[in-house]
Amino acid sequence: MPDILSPCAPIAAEPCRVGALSLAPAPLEEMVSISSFSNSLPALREAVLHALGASLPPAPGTATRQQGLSILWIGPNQWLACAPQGSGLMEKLQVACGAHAALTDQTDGRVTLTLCGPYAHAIAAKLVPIDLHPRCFGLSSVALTQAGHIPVILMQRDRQPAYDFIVFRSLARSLHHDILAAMRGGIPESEQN
Amino acid sequence: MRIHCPYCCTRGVEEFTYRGDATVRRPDLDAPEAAWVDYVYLRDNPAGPHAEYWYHAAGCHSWLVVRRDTRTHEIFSVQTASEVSEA
Amino acid sequence: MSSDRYSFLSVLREALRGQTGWKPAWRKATPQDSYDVVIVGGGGHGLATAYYLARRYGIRRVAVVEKSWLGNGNIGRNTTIVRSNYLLAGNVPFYECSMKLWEGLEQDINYNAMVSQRGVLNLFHNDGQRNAYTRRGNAMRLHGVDAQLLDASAVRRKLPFLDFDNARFPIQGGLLQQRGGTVRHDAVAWGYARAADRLGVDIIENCEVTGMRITDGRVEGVETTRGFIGAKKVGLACAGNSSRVAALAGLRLPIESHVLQAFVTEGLKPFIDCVVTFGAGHFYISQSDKGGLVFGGDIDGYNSYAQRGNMPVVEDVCEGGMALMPRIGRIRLLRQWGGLMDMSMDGSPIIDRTPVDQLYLNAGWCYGGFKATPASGLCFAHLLARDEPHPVATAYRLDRFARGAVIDEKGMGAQPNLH
Amino acid sequence: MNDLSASLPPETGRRGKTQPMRWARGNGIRGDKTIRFTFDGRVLEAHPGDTLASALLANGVRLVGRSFKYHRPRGILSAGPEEPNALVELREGAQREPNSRATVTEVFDGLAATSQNRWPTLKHDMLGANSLLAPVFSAGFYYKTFMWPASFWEKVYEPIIRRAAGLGRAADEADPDHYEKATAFCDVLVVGSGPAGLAAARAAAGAGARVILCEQDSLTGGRLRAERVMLDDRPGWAWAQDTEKYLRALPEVRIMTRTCVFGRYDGGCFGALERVADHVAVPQAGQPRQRLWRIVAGQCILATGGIERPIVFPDNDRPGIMLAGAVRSYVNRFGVVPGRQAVIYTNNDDGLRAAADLHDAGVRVAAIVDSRQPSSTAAQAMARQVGAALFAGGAIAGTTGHTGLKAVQVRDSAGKTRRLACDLLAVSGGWNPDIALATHHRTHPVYDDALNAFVVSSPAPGLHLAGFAAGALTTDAALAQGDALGRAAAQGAGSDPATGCAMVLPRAAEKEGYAIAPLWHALGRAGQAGKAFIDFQNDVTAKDVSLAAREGFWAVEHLKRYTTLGMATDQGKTANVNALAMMAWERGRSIAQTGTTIVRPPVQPCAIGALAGTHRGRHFKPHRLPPTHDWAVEAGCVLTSNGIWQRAQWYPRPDETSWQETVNREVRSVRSSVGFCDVTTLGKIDIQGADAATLLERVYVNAWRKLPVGRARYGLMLREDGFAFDDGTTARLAENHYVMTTTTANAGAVMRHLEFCHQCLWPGLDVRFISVTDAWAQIAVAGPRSRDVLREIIDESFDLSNEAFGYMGAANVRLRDGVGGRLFRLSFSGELAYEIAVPARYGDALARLLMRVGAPYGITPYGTEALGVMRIEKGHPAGPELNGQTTAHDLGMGRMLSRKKDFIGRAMAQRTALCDAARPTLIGLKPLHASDALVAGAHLLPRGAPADAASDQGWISSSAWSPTVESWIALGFLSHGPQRHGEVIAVHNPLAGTVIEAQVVPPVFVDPEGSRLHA
Repeated sequence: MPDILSPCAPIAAEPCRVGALSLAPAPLEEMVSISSFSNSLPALREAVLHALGASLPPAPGTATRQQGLSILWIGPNQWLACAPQGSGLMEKLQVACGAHAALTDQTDGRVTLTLCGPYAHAIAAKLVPIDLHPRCFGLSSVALTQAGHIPVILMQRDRQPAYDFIVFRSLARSLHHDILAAMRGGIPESEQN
Repeated sequence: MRIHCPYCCTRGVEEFTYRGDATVRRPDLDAPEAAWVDYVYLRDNPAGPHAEYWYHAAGCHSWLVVRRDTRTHEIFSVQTASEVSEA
Repeated sequence: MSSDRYSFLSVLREALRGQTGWKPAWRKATPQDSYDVVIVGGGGHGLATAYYLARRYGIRRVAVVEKSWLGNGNIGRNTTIVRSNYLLAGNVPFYECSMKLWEGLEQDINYNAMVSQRGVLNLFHNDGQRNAYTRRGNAMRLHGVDAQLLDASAVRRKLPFLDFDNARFPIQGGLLQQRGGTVRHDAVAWGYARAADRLGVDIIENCEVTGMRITDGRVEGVETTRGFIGAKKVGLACAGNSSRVAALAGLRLPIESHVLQAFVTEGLKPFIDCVVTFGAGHFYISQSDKGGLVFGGDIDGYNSYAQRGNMPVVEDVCEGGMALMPRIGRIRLLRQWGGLMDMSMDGSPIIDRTPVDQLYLNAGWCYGGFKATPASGLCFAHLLARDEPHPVATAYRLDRFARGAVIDEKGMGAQPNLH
Repeated sequence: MNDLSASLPPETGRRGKTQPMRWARGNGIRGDKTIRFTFDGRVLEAHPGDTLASALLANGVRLVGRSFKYHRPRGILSAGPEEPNALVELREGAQREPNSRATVTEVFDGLAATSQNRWPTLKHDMLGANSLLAPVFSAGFYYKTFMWPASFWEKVYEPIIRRAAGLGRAADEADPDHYEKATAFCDVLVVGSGPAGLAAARAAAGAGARVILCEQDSLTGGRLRAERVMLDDRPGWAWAQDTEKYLRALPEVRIMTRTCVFGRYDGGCFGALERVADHVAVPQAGQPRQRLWRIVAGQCILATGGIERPIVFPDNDRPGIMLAGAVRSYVNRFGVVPGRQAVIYTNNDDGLRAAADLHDAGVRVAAIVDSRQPSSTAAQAMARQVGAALFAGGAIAGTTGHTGLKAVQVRDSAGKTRRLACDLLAVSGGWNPDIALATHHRTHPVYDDALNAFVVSSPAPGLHLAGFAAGALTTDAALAQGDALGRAAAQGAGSDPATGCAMVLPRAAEKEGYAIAPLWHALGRAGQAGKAFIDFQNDVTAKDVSLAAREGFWAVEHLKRYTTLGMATDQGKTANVNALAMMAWERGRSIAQTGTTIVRPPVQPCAIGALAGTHRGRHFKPHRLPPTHDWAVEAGCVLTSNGIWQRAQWYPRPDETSWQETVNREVRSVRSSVGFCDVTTLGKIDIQGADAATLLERVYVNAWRKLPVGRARYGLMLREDGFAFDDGTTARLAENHYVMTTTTANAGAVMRHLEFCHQCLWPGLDVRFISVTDAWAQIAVAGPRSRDVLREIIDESFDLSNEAFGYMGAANVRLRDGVGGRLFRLSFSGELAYEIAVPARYGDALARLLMRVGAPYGITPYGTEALGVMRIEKGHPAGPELNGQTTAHDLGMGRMLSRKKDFIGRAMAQRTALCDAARPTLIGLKPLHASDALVAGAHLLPRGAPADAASDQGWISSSAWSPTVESWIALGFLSHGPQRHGEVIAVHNPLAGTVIEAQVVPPVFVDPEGSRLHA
């Protein structure tokens, strides 16, 4: 009987709450980075659409999201596809677009921490130095930036602002600490006019 | 200082890493040693407009060529480095 | 009778008559037609060069031309630290020469620049850093320079208020150079200016060099905003503006100009008695005789002639400060400023001839020019007078980059912003 | 919170015994509530809304501090952040806050304030005797003396000077409070909430802009609260309150009170400090004391108002001498009268208004000394209105009262002097626009002769000045200018000009005249008699400026540096213009010709803790945790930081008494059986693309094209200057797919380098990189039994035999339970060894599994220390050798440099000095006596050579006790090293005072033939 390796998450699954704000790791998703080879972009777009039924987001700083699948822009000609566990994301992509793009499994490389609750944007503004005003950063917007000292991919998950902080696995605990500290610091008075 | 990344929009300078003069061109292997010394060591270092490499380290990992006034820190233009080297 | 020699007695005498007998610290000279040597740059290095030319080499037909007010460059905007705790053989004798000149400076120039040898302590936080400091300390000792390696408990006895118990990167010890310390920076400029002036050197302020007159590859003088000034030899000591001035002679240098910020707090009753550098972040600090904490960190890291920096570095430096000494949290930063650093490609300076005959270069001091001021002046004067490098500055040649004989203390390579 | 007086009862405030100088309710005071605070231990009462200064004045306290040099008794000069005199220590213990300005400190119940820079008490300060030495203590006297004998400076003079240095005392303990940072964005930032600022914010918001309005004060309104301006028949402050309320209701307006915009940086960045909890006794749990804001603004309107100038005359520093505008602020906003009998000294009409305010507050105004000759009609009218004597063309020639003003000497226009008893002298030398933020980009201000002040004539793009900051002299003008600039700024930031709806501006009832006639040196030389202070805190007097002029310190920067003018905590806000006017007069030049210094950030002093923010103590830098972290901690490891990674350093057992014993055991276990170590921290970069091999060829010195799939190779990278940069192994997983490893320290730098090579040098190459460092838990399993252990883990279909999977093999594998992973046959220890990589989530379980299945073999987890010992034993260079100063030749890898291709660093590596055979080159060292410790950092000298630099031939880079060799061993660099194997040299460690002898050996101590590796 072989030994069974049981997976281990870097952050406990229970959400942390401060007032009405909550911070919790998102369930583990399959993640694959897709990086288009030279002159392969049109073919890649088509192949991804065909394989996943979703298109690569058309512009930088955005994500396509549908039915549990999301594809985030993470750099020029580079995307991060995320799907629930058991979707066979890598296999599907390999078959459809292995020739058009470098595909790299990032399932274990990244952890998603979700911050939600009233004034989540005011808490996020303590962490990331980007403009979160709906005019600049709305539903499914994506930004690669840094939360304090920690590089993150930030995505707005809900219209009532909720944010996914996608972080390198090894830094998840430090980021969790920092977000929690920001939550405990309270909502700035000037946000609550 | 804020730099307009062509992909990520305008971001604070703390997201970027600097690497000097972007007008220097890597010589061919058989170029005379003087050309290599020039490339690796000598700089115009102008007081005024300066084309320089910046890397969006905390963002999209693009190398950029930023034209900036070294006296005022005013930024005139930003292009991706690959765009510039391919031009 | 006027008081020209400074002494306790002259101060007392002047106190009795309302301080009315003092003469100007230096004459406001107007340019003559020509000089034996024209030094471009009225900062610490230029003024020291003029002083040693006159004093040690007997060359007194010397002018120092300064584009704005005397001491407006880095001599007037540094963090006042002096030390000779270098690693590499090309550097140690030079900086030790400088340290010895500091030790006798005040009697030499009759000006109290408040040379305070209160010690410079470089902290280390891991084995790798300890080993590197051991190597450096031993190099210093082999060169006859004082150095001590302190363990964590010795550091704690000396500076009990550092963060020893709650630190991200605990302090393991430090390399102490007790003879290092601080010097009142402006006084160095004024003292050298006054001493050089008394030896006949013309100090010409508000006189910007706008061109070089070069005939057949030989420099004949400088064009300035106050007219042409002829010179048998021209020496450039322009720090952050070196590339600009060298360009007037058609030269490109292995130098980038960068901004380095420095900071001072409100005055406090003294509690930091030495210079401390943090090994796990960008932060160093000392406390001035007025009580202000004087501190700094890394350069901003991009080419700049703006003499001012940006906020990320302020935050980074203060973060380092809090990590090292968390009791300074409620102490207030009073002023920040920026200087132009002539960052060379290997982090070490250049004192050498240039391809233009009779044109000499003193540049590439990075952020360490202040401590070098006396030796830089002496060695540059030696080079100008004798046309050969001073024995302690033989490594500072311009052709070392082509030869590969770089003097790279930090091992960062040809990336000035990383030195 | 911001509507304080609305809740006030209509009757005038109490005038009880405890606050004898409180005359009425002020527009910013909640008189219905009383709070208590202490000053130098004395319990006093105040009201919410008070500053410490107003509360002290309300209680009749005039003596508040001592000056820096002469320890002169000082009171309260101003009512704002420009205060030079009234500095105190706030709170106690770890929260002690020195040099705090009483004028901007909000009083809260329980506040403890203490005077500073005095001994033993504020009233009787021994160092007050310094005043007697003033003739000696002239500007810069210390440059001229204390030089003899040379050794006395540090030992005698400096300690004395340092004892007198500084003002307040820093806290003795770590700051216990929190700080945090946040970023905010807006189209238009308005700094200051006086009439101009409020009008600007309203107009900009009305035009559709996102607006941030910052006010350093706790209340909006600016001078509208200090003065009694009526706007459309209502008090100005009430209009401010209404406007604030209106603005707060707008969704795109953010109003930040208690927030000082302290600096303007490049690209529309501003630094602002919010005092979140300084006005309460204790912050709420988790709440920061202060919050640093980085504000990014498209446009900025500076409506920062002005700062009043004192007048320079003998003994102008006594407690009770105040700026006229400050007096008005105390009377109107705080309901406090700073004296019972006042004299006004002014050179302008604005200063006169203090007379009316005082008069209406019941203070007797004895005289108005108006330096103008003739005085204005306004002055005449005011004198009549308040019943004061008017001295047109008069001057104040001196004052009396040691710890508080008792009388002034008034000299009339005929030169006759008389004594006037008074306890309050309100002075106005005119106003300086507060343009500090406009000059942070080194914009030089210009002198405006009409205004008699420095202004900014051409502000930077996107920067506007409004109100008095721009020289607008009346409330109406300030409102109109703010309104117009608010709209203009909104448009400048991209708002549609059509959206701006016109708003009606209120009108001021009063015609506010200014009519200033400059007064810099009223008494000429006579005015310099005694001590006529210019910089109050640093005790710079008119005489000091004269001395600076005499000694040639004419340039304003020289003046400042020589006299210390403007270098105190107030940065000369009230002093600078008076000083350079004095210098101009001394030299017979105009103020414009004399010029001014530029102001540097911060506008107001900022706590270092706030600038540092949340990342403190153990959270100074993030912790990167490898996937086996929790297991390793559970296993009792000692952690160490490797950069920001936390790694297991060793795993002590209870019976072990020293770390050395532990490490020895770990090494022996690996060498004799098997051990494992988490090596996830090494950088791992996934490289794919048709040109992947080409790129590797160009970044590594050695050849890559022919590396077969399923194999790994060691590679060395140089920098372009020819020195070694990084090393590691790269494995070919498929035709166009590689995984590169880098050192832990350089992972980020290598990624940046690869991207540079690709994007800047060879953008045509079809290759893609992404970091997979975190995706894989990579564990080294090393030792002669490592294959046996892996056989228990790896699916049995995979052939682990040496023949099938030899040294430098690389393969995708499945573990027995189906988890997919990668297996590399790499060895850092020199033993038969593997690195097994599994998806990071299984790293923890893999460690536990290895412990279980390896138990029969005595498997031992080992940490970075044993790893280091074994790599030294095997002679692998690491960080201490790859220190950026060494070449491939130095590292003994010269032969790796390919001659068949271009690669980064090839050309420069051929320079003469880099090929010099005398360069120190990698060697091994063994002491003649095995127990003689070789210390990294020791230097290598020929045996018998003098211990000096001339004999120095190298150094030790890494050393360890080798339990395998049972001796100390070391790696080092030695001149002509490889030719000197066998030579005995002296290892000098002067820092420790030791010299030992060691033999130079090849840098491999264990298994030089590599038979274990290939087993």
